[in-house]
Amino acid sequence: MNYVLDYYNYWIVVFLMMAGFYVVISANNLVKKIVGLNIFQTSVFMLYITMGKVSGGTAPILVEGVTQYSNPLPHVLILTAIVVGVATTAVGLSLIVRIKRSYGTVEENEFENKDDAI
Amino acid sequence: MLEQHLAVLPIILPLIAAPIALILGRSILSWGFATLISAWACFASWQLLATTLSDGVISYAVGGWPPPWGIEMRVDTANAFVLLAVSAISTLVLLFAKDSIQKEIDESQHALFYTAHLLCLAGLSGILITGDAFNLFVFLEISSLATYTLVSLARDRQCLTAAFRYLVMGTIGATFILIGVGMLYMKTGTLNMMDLSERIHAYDSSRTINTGLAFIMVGVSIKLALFPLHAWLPPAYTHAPSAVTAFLASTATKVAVYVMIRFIFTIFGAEHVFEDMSMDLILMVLSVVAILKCSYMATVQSNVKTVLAYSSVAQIGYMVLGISLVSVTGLMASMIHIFNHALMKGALFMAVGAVFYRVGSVEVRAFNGLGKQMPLTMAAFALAGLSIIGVPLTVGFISKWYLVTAALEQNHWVVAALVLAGSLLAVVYIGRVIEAAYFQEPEAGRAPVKEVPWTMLVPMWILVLANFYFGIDTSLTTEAAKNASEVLFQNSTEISALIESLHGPEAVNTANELSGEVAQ
Amino acid sequence: MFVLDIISAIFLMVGVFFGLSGAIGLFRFPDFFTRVHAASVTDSIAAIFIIGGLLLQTSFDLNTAKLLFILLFLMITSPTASHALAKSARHGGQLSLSESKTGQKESAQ
Amino acid sequence: MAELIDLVLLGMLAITAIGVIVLKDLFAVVMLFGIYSFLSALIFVSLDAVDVAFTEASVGAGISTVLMLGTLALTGRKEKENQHSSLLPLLVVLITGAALIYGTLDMPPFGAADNPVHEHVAPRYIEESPKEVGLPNMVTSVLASYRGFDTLGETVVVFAAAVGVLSLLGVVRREEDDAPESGLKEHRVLHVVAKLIIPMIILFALYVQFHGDFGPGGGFQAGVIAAAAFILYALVYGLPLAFRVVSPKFLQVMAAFGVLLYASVGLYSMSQGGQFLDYNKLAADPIAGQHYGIIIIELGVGITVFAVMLSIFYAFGSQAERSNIK
Repeated sequence: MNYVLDYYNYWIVVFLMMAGFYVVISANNLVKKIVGLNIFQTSVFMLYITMGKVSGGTAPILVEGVTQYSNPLPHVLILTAIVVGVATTAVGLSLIVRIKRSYGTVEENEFENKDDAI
Repeated sequence: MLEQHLAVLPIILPLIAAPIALILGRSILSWGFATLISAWACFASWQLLATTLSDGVISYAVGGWPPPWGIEMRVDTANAFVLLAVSAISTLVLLFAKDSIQKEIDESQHALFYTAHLLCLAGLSGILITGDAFNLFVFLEISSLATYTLVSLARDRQCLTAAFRYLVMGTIGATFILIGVGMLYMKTGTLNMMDLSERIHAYDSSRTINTGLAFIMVGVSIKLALFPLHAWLPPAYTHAPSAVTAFLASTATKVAVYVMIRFIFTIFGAEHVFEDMSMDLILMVLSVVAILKCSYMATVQSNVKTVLAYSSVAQIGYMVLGISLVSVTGLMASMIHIFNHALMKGALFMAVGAVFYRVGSVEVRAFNGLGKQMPLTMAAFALAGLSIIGVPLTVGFISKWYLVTAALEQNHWVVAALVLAGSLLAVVYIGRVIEAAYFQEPEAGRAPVKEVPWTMLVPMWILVLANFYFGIDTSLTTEAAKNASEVLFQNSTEISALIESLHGPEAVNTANELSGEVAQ
Repeated sequence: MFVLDIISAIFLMVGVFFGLSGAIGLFRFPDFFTRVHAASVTDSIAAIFIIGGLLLQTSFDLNTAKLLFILLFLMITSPTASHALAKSARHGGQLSLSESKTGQKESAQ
Repeated sequence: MAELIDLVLLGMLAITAIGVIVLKDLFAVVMLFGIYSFLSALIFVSLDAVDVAFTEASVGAGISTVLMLGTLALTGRKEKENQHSSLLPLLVVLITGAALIYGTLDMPPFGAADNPVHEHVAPRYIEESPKEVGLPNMVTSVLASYRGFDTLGETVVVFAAAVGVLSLLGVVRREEDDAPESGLKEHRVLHVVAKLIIPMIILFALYVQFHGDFGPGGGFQAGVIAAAAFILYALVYGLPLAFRVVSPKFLQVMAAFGVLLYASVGLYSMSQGGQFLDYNKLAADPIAGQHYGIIIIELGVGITVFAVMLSIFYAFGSQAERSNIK
């Protein structure tokens, strides 16, 4: 039981990551692919934040009388990673808009048929 | 004053120059500015290589915070060597780009092209220099985002789907690396590479560390287009503007190979990766399959850029093969090939770009009769092609020589034979283009074309001549590569014990001899 | 303090009840406009009760002020959003249930 | 109690993720993604990562969702039936998931205070940063000072995204006369309310920008919030009017300026004999130097993020207008 309590958080996060990853590699619609990519990344962020948590700790902002803080380093890393994620999303979505304009579709198999596949 | 900051200069020069290039706005201004900055970065990396060769490792604490609390820039011969290749190619490609992009990118987007190029250069330099695993991820994303932009700048619509596929694969790869780094951090509490490598040894057998290693390896393999994760590369290289392909083909994947080397040898230690996890066998099989399969694919394509793109995947196979041999010679072959392949592919893609500039197509058919009409360009293509094949006096020969030597050292006869078979396939795919250019009549109905302007010929021929210079006078490349692989192996503790357990005592003697030579 | 806690708990419960009923309405009501109605009206009252309940938990410091600001902001934006939504739907040609029924009858005749 | 909240949130996340896999209506998928981001922000709060939660809420649930909706408006909301076999992806996912679960088996237990992450590098941040950097918010200290180079990289990533979006979509400037009649033009109520709350949003953005040293917040969140104020303006009053307030060209210069402002701090510290981004050298007193450095670089981040987010919105918005005309 203790074992489950120690790890349940990681396991659910792994499930979420894989749900996102599945959407990325199985979806045929490009917008859905990008949604999946975001879910995948957001879940990885949860993995990082989970490992920074200290039971009984508080947010890493100095307060009188508090001695136990959660680890600030994963938070910093994930702040950066979130920004990187939104940057990638923006570029991906604008590619989709352009693809729609030049091919008339955003379904992967449809525009593959329109060009000779390499 | 700048001497003490040498280690960050190659990153911050293009990083600061990129926004300025965007503000400058006018095509010619941002071109001149970007080229100057790139040349300066190249000069700085030359100084770095010279310093590391004479004085050893340079460590630079950004922000004045000592590692592992702050972010460390750490330059040794290995990354200085690759950095020199990257920044030199960047400068030459920028020279080449001025005229080349006139035909391939809309005038209004030229400033954006130079900005994205500088961002890409900054990202690649950052990946090479940084000594911090998370910082590496950040720079990886800078270079990737700039790369997606560069690929999508071309006019034909297929570049969009190619860029999108590249974006999805690249992001999956980067996220895998992020997961892997997270697992390492979870077990060790640090992100600094040197600190990681010290602390990982306490946890060698931990499942978390091994999973982290697996995720990092898969992520990096996507980035370096290792077979069978290479599907994004051929379309991206085919449809990107020529100047972009010339730059990416000779730098981006090489940097990813460097990342793989760094993670294996510096962070995890060769002993752990190869002995405990038997990753050498996986890598060796994949790289040999990559060499044969993709060289074969290259022979059946009708678009010359696709031919060269598949050839690039095959060449990456050679680099990974060198790593998988787990010896100083093998690693040295990889390092030399990273440098040499940049020279060959840069020249080849520039020649193809020149053909596109005049003819407007890069199908093999379009090359018919160009040998007479564009003699200098086609001569450059032919000579660089000889180098890809591995003819003596070219750099390609040097790379393959070391690779075959390394394979034979460990009695991998089959591997050595397959490497040579790959060269034969290279004869076929380069030969097809040469044959079209020199022995076919021009297609009826096509107006005769002139040679390209000198701004395109000069960088192309500098690379071609470099192919021969470094093929004849190998002192610089071999010295740097030897030094680099020695430095890398030093980090992998108890390497001789490892080699002994893998290949028997004879191999240890060879390795000792080699490191002895290096010491002299 | 004990009394305040109980009042606060009651407020929170009432707020949650309204929020939940709004959600049910969103699913059960027949046409677009009744759904927007269900969502917006209950949402506003739920926000008032929940933030009111939370206000009683604070010790009347900076957090109280922040909560009041949030309440003010919600009071302005939430009805406006519903209004904009309904108006855009009207603009885009959405008909209410009764209208579409009479429309059908007329076309049938 | 905390575990219970955590578990409920994680359960809701799992349901949302399954919804995203199953549903074919892309509009619903995108809304679910917004909910997913918001729920994960709540998880971050319950795991003490307030700064991260703030960012995730404003970026994931805010900007990303808005951009996805903008894309849907241009590409259509229905996903077509998929004939691909989904067996191979499932296999890949199962293998990856199994590898990850295998990796978790040796992980340090959740929340234990003696995990390696809490013992090695982080203690210095927690114990020394209030003295060395002088800020109560340790996340800001680490972000802006100890790992300031990462943050410079992050700012450049944002800038690179702007370069990418601009090169792909561009911003089409048109005269006001031939602008299409936006449905929102008729909304008297919206106009009044927008005028009322836009100043409030900008004020809040400034608060977040300059209060980041003491509480959650900082340049990134502030930039996104300020951009949201202008996005609201553009939505209610139309793009042409918004272009008159902040022109796209000016935004490009601002985006570049933010990065340069950040980098110039590094160059100045180099000229004072320190390393790149060494804020101790910015003033005679190291703590004061750290303060100056952090305020300036946070400002640089805020300016770049604001300019980039707004330019990206402009780019998507002008595409939507163009397709309306067609």
